[in-house]
Amino acid sequence: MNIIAFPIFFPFLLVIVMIMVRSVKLAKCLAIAGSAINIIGILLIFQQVSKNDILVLNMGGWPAPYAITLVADYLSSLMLLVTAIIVFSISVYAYNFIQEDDGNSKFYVFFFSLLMGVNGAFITGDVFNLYVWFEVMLLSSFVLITLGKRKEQLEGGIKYMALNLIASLLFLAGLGLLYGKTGTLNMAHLAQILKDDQQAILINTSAMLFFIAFGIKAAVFPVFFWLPSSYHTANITITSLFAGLLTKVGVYALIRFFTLFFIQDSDFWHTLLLIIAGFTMIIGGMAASAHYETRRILSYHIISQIGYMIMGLGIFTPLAIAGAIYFTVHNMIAKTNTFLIAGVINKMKGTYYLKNIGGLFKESPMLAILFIIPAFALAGIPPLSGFFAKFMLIKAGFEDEHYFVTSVAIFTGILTLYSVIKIWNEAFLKKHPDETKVHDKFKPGFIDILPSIILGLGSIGLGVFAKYFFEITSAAAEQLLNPDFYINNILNTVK
Amino acid sequence: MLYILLIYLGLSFAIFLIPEKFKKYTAFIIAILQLSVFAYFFRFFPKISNGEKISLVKDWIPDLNLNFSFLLDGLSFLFVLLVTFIGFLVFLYAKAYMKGYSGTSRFYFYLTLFSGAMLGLVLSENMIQLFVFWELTSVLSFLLISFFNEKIASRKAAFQSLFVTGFGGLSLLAGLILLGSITDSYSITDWIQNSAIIKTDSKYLPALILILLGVFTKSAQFPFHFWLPGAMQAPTPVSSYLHSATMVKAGIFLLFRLNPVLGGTTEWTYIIPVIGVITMLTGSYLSITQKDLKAVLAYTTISALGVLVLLIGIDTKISIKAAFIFLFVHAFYKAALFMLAGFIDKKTGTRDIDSLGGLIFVMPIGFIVGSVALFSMAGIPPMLGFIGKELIYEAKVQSPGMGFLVLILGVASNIFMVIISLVLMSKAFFGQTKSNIKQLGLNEGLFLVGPIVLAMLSVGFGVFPDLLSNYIEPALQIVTGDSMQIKLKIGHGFNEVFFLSLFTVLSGIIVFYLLNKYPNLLYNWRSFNSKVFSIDFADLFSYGIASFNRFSENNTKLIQHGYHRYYILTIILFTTVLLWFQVYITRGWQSDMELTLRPLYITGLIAIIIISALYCAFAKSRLATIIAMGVTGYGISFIYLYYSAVDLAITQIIVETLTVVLFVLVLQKLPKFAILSRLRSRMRDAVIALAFGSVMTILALKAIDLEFNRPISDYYIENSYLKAYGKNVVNVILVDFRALDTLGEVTVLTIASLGVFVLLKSKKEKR
Amino acid sequence: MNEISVGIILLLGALFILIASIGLIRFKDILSRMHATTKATSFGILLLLIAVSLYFGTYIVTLKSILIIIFVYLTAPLAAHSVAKSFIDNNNKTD
Amino acid sequence: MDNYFDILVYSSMMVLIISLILAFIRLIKGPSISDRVVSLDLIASIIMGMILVYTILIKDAIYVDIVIVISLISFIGTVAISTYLKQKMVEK
Amino acid sequence: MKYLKKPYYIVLFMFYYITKLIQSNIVIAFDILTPKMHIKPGFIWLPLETKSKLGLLLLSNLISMTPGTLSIDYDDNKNSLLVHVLYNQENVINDLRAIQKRILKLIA
Amino acid sequence: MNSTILQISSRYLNIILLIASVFALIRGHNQPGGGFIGGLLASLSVIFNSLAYSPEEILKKLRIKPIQHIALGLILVLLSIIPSLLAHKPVMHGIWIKGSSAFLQSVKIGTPLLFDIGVFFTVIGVTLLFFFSLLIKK
Amino acid sequence: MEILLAILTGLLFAVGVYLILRRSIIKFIIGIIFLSNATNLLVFLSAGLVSGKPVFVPGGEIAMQADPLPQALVLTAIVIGFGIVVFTIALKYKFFKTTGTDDLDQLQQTDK
Repeated sequence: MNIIAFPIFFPFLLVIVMIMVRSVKLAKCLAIAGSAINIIGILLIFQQVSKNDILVLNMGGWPAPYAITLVADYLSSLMLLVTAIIVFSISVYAYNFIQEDDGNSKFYVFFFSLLMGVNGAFITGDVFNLYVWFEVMLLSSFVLITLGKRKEQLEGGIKYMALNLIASLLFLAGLGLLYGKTGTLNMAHLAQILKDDQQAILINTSAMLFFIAFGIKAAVFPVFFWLPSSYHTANITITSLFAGLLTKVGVYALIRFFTLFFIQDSDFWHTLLLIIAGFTMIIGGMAASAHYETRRILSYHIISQIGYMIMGLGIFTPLAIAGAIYFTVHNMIAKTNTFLIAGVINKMKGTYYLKNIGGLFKESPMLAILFIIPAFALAGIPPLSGFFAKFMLIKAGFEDEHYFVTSVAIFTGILTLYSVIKIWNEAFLKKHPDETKVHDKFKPGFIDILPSIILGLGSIGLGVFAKYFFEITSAAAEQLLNPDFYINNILNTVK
Repeated sequence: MLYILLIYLGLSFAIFLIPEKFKKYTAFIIAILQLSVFAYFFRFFPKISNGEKISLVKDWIPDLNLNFSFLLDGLSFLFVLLVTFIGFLVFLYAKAYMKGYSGTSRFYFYLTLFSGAMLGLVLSENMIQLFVFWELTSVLSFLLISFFNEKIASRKAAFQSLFVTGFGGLSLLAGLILLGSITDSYSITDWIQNSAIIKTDSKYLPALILILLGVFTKSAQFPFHFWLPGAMQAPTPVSSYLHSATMVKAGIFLLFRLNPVLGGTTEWTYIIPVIGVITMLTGSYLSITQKDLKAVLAYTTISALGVLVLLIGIDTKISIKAAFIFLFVHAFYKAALFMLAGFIDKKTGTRDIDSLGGLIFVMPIGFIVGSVALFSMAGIPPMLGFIGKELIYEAKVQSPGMGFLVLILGVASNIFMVIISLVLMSKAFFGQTKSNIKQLGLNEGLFLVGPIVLAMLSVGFGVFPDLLSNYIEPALQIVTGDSMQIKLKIGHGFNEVFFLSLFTVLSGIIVFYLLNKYPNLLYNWRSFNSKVFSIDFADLFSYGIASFNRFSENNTKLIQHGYHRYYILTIILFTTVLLWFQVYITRGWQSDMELTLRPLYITGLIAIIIISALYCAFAKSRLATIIAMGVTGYGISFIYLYYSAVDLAITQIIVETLTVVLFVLVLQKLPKFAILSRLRSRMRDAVIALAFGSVMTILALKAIDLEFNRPISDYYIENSYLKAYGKNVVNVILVDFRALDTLGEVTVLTIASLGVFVLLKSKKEKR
Repeated sequence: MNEISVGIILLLGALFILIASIGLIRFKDILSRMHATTKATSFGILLLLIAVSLYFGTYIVTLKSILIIIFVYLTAPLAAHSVAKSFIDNNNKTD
Repeated sequence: MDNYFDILVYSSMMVLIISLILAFIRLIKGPSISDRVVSLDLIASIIMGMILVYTILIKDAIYVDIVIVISLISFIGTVAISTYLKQKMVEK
Repeated sequence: MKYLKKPYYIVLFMFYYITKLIQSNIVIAFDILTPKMHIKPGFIWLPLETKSKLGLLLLSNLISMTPGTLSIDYDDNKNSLLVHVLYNQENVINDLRAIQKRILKLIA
Repeated sequence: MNSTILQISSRYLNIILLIASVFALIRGHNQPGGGFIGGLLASLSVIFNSLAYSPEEILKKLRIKPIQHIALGLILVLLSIIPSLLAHKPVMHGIWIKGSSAFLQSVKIGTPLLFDIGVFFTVIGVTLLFFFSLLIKK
Repeated sequence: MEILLAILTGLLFAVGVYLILRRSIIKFIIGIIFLSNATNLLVFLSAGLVSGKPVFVPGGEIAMQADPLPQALVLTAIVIGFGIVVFTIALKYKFFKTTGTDDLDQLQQTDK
């Protein structure tokens, strides 16, 4: 059972090691090895979960609602696995892309503490513990975003920090209010208490605080500002790490909370979620089509795609939840990949501005193929992963008769396609606008595109083996929509 | 069938593996594959003509009703033959055409994959699977159009086509899912069985419109037709394969497929023919004034597609029959013409019809083939086109409802067709040679293989139409639902249809004669057209995209304006509004707490904290602000202390002191406060702050008041000493009961400190 | 009776602190104010501590009280010194 | 008897509160930074006093520990601010 | 004898210190509470006779705690202590000298 | 600050603060205190020292550098979970040394204490790193 | 007393919000400190208040004692908040050193 603690303690060990390692080269190698081991460990967890459906560990051996409980159900372990894969790819990518002024070996301290925070957030079954992991994640990301110390990084860092700090404080406030009302912090226990209570509408205020806090983290519509103004400032390795992981943790928390215990006033919540999802999708999509800088386009994409996940949660049928999870997984992989490729492009051309780059198709057809896989996956072109996710969501939307928001989702699909094709057209197909200016030619080596290959295969695999992933996600959705299973397994009280 | 598709997939990737030596045989290999697939399917003909259906189902995601489900019936059989046979010819042609371009492997890769996708599309029984192939063809079409990627026009055209078809694809998906949600299945067989239910369902109309959007975009119907002329930027094999014979017919195929499910309703018979007619007329009318050879062909293709849509929309047996015939007619002559056009392009180096001429001497075989195809297009006997046209007229004459108007417009459109055929023929083949003729080497024969075969087919089926009718019958049965004998012959006797045909040809010739006699007429016509139809749809599209871009740019600037304070303001306002809303909802709640001021010293302390906090907010001196902040912190720590939290109070005091110390020490390096905002904005902020603060007060009161459950901390108090051997319960919670929190906290601190260290470390110095 | 005396000492201590704060208000310049705060406050704390240790009467509390007294008498002059020094250095009022 | 004692304790608490308010007034008024620093120092001492009185009020000696901590650290803040003032001058 | 002397001095010193303390507090209380201010602030340089660090510390502490004086600065070159006095009179400096003597005796 | 008086006093205050911090750490399980408070107190002693002298000097004098403190602390924290793993108990289960002698009965030693010590060192390192990073000029 | 404390909490929130809406970054940081204090107080407050009964075993009746859990939570939150605030200060310091401005409104580079 102790294996569940692995995703927390192993990165912790790596953090310590990285603090002490001075040689940059050694740190890089250790990081790759470490993240590979991380994948193995998490695969073990995943295997155990698929055998037992759910794994529970009470830290310190204290009984359930009193100890901090670590829970790995399908959703958690799936997220863990995807995270591990992404982290591995990025640690490979970082080998060449983390430069002298980006903190060198110290980079890995924050890298792995971020991993620790993300893993912890996915695996914990305790509200306050979740807060702690959020903070770990948050602070790591603060540091990572400012690592190069360039002016715009500091500026983006301040914005990022300010808005996220507010989120954390709101989270803490909501948590305090929740504890004041229910007297417990264990998620399963909370669910049990709130399930029977008639006055449960009174917890709506704390639910609201949680909602806004997670909403800020997940970058939903009226509160997403931090994302576009900061993501594009950091080193591309870091940006792609963030793109893959950070907002998704917010989405994960929303899914967890609003399926497990904030299920009382569902009419209100689901309407709110759907409204917000609609706006998030459309605004993100529109903003993405307005920009001409790769990273910004991709950043706005993140927002627009968060909308889909929220929409899945708002529709709240098993299929919709499964779709949301599917979408999250797909998005994590594809999004990271596009950012990684944007980084390679930047290294080849020295800029992210689409107007100043071109001719990449000729220069590196391999890169073109690698780009078009995640790009089309994002646009939802079959048979890549995005199609199935969108398909599930749209199907669920129509079946549950949410025509409006579903139409918005479809329309956003076109916007996504538009902006993706824009990048493709401008960066790959177009001739280089300024042929005379000879940039010191950087040819992406194998190690630079290896991560993209891994993730691209992931995107394809999610599409080709959609059956298995669908089974996993629908099992996860099943578990989420039957909180009793979760509650009983943790509290060991079978009523 | 699945294996065949896999073969396509495998082969397309294998193209990259073919060694350099054998690269030049790539096209042959694929052509042979196409031919053998054609032969493979052809074997099924006896079964198909018996009305049998061959199907194959492989599980994919059964829970989502998604399966790999293939169906070979009359309809798909027909299309399979078309796809593979023309594919065969096109690859042969491409072998000749693509010589000398770089990236041929890529080209063949796309094209092979496309054939596979197209086959998959027509063989699909599951509609979502069909959609998958549908999107694949769109994507491949995009890639093929943008094959000459360094030309801006081809990039633009590719983008246009992908955007339009992508848009259509998504709405198609939506429509299919809507339909699927009625029957809870995506199998066309199930749909046909439940068609009565579907037609009466309230989701029928939206689903129909969405699906038609998909069909119309794919098949280049008005007003989405503009992408097709643009797509002529693709290499010519692509034009002749995708954009005349197969891909654009995917929409037609889908209409055939769905006819039994959705057809026959008023909506169906009104929407589709109207669009079809408009498209037909627009296409043929605009084709006359084009200069580019391929553009002319593209517009006639649009017109032909319009005809097909119109015929399916009329939805009578005869019209469906006509549609099938015309499908073949068009495929044969148009593919041939495109190939020829490519050949001419290669030969002369231009596609401008005004600068062509006298090609009859250069390529006599080409002339023969070309005139056969053009006659077929014009509907002159004994070509297959004639039979097609006859049938179309017949269908139109018999069409219910608005038959008369349709007929007139149809005739007009056909007159244009005749004219354009004659124009093309005269301009290209007769007159004087105006351009340099290039010698293309030994492969010239290869260019003509395809056109020759197709032209022969046009003639052959024209003379012996019964050969064709055998193949059409099963398909017709699938679409219309009952079997019927098709009798095709050249002459129908002297009925109204014949006179119509005669009239069409004659008036076409007359107009052509006039045009020839007064060359100015054509130019005037052109300028007239360019004035009247100055709104080019492609430009309109670009304009639309641009203005949308501008709109979203402005919008983005409005939202992501860069004023950090307003971001925070938005968040706070959002939070406040939602929280007040919740408070309003639960306004029935009442507190039984009383306002007491006892003990007085705490009240006094609170007063001081409040004053110092307020002072902090408005003070002008930085240090004073920080000192006041320290006072607030000390005050709060006393409150903690008063309410029994000893460790907490100590920590608060130390942390407060440390914060003050660090703050003050850094302060010397920071600037002075400046009052930067105006009074009004400060007032606004104060109001917002108060709104937020007050709602938090209410929440706090509510939280104190409500208690659903006895806190879990009793357990901690009970067991702290017994099991964890510590008397200080808070500390025991920190290091034992909830040690993981502390672990996280320590990590946070570590990161923060290392972060500060990395942030402030100067670059050279290394510690 | 013992309790009453404890109370009186307590009050006395509090009063000394009050005196210090009155002095803080009344004196005209910073250095004079500092005279008031360092001496009277420390003395007030001293009295309060005596009261506390008398009240509880256990060794531990008495020991702690003595410790605090030493701390206060060690640190209060230091604090005053540093403030005064910075003030003097800032304003060059030495002569 | 007990009553008198309580009155004494409460009144000393009130006296402390009053002095807290007075010190606070100086903190807000304080023309120079040094005044504020001095008053912060005083406030820390007053808080110490309040804790001591409170210890007697609830008859629990555990709070004496906090007084130790405050006595140890409060002056560090004062010293730090003085250092700041000094350095500011040096930079000028 | 020497070892006995020291505790004796310490005790003596303590007493002295405490008396000074009480005295100073009463003085300052009186001064604060009476409406009229008697103060006449000023500065004095007190030359030191020892270089012992402990001695310096004790001295400055004590000066701060005795009535009307507050040690401000120590000058290394002059080896003297800057003292702020509330009542600028002649005998102040003599008082301070006396205190210094006692401390010297203590740490010697 | 560069004041002789402060410098002299810092020597004595240092010792007092350090002793207090160790006390706070050890008693933490039973009385107010613990790793955090102890660590903060200990680091305050160094901070006071560097206010009296100068941060650069003190950093040079420190035998264990702040980052090493952090590493040490974190390693101790990590070590504290190993006994529970060896004993096949859930992670972070407190393992106590149970002795029969009166001393061991009164002073309980176990992994939570080790954990607390780890926290103590980490907090020292963290606070000092904050302080020195912010104050030391190039 | 709870009502007063709730008002105090609300007021601290208000002050914090007001301060983070200022243009000066220093004020912003102070605002964050206030908000974090307010939040801590809120957590502490909403768990219920028991005066003068610190939780040390052996204590009196459990029902009479203060709730130790929120104390532990707030303690954790305080320390985390401390770390964050110091990092913010450092960030601000570095930002000022690089750009020489304290005005939040001049932070528009990254949104263009």
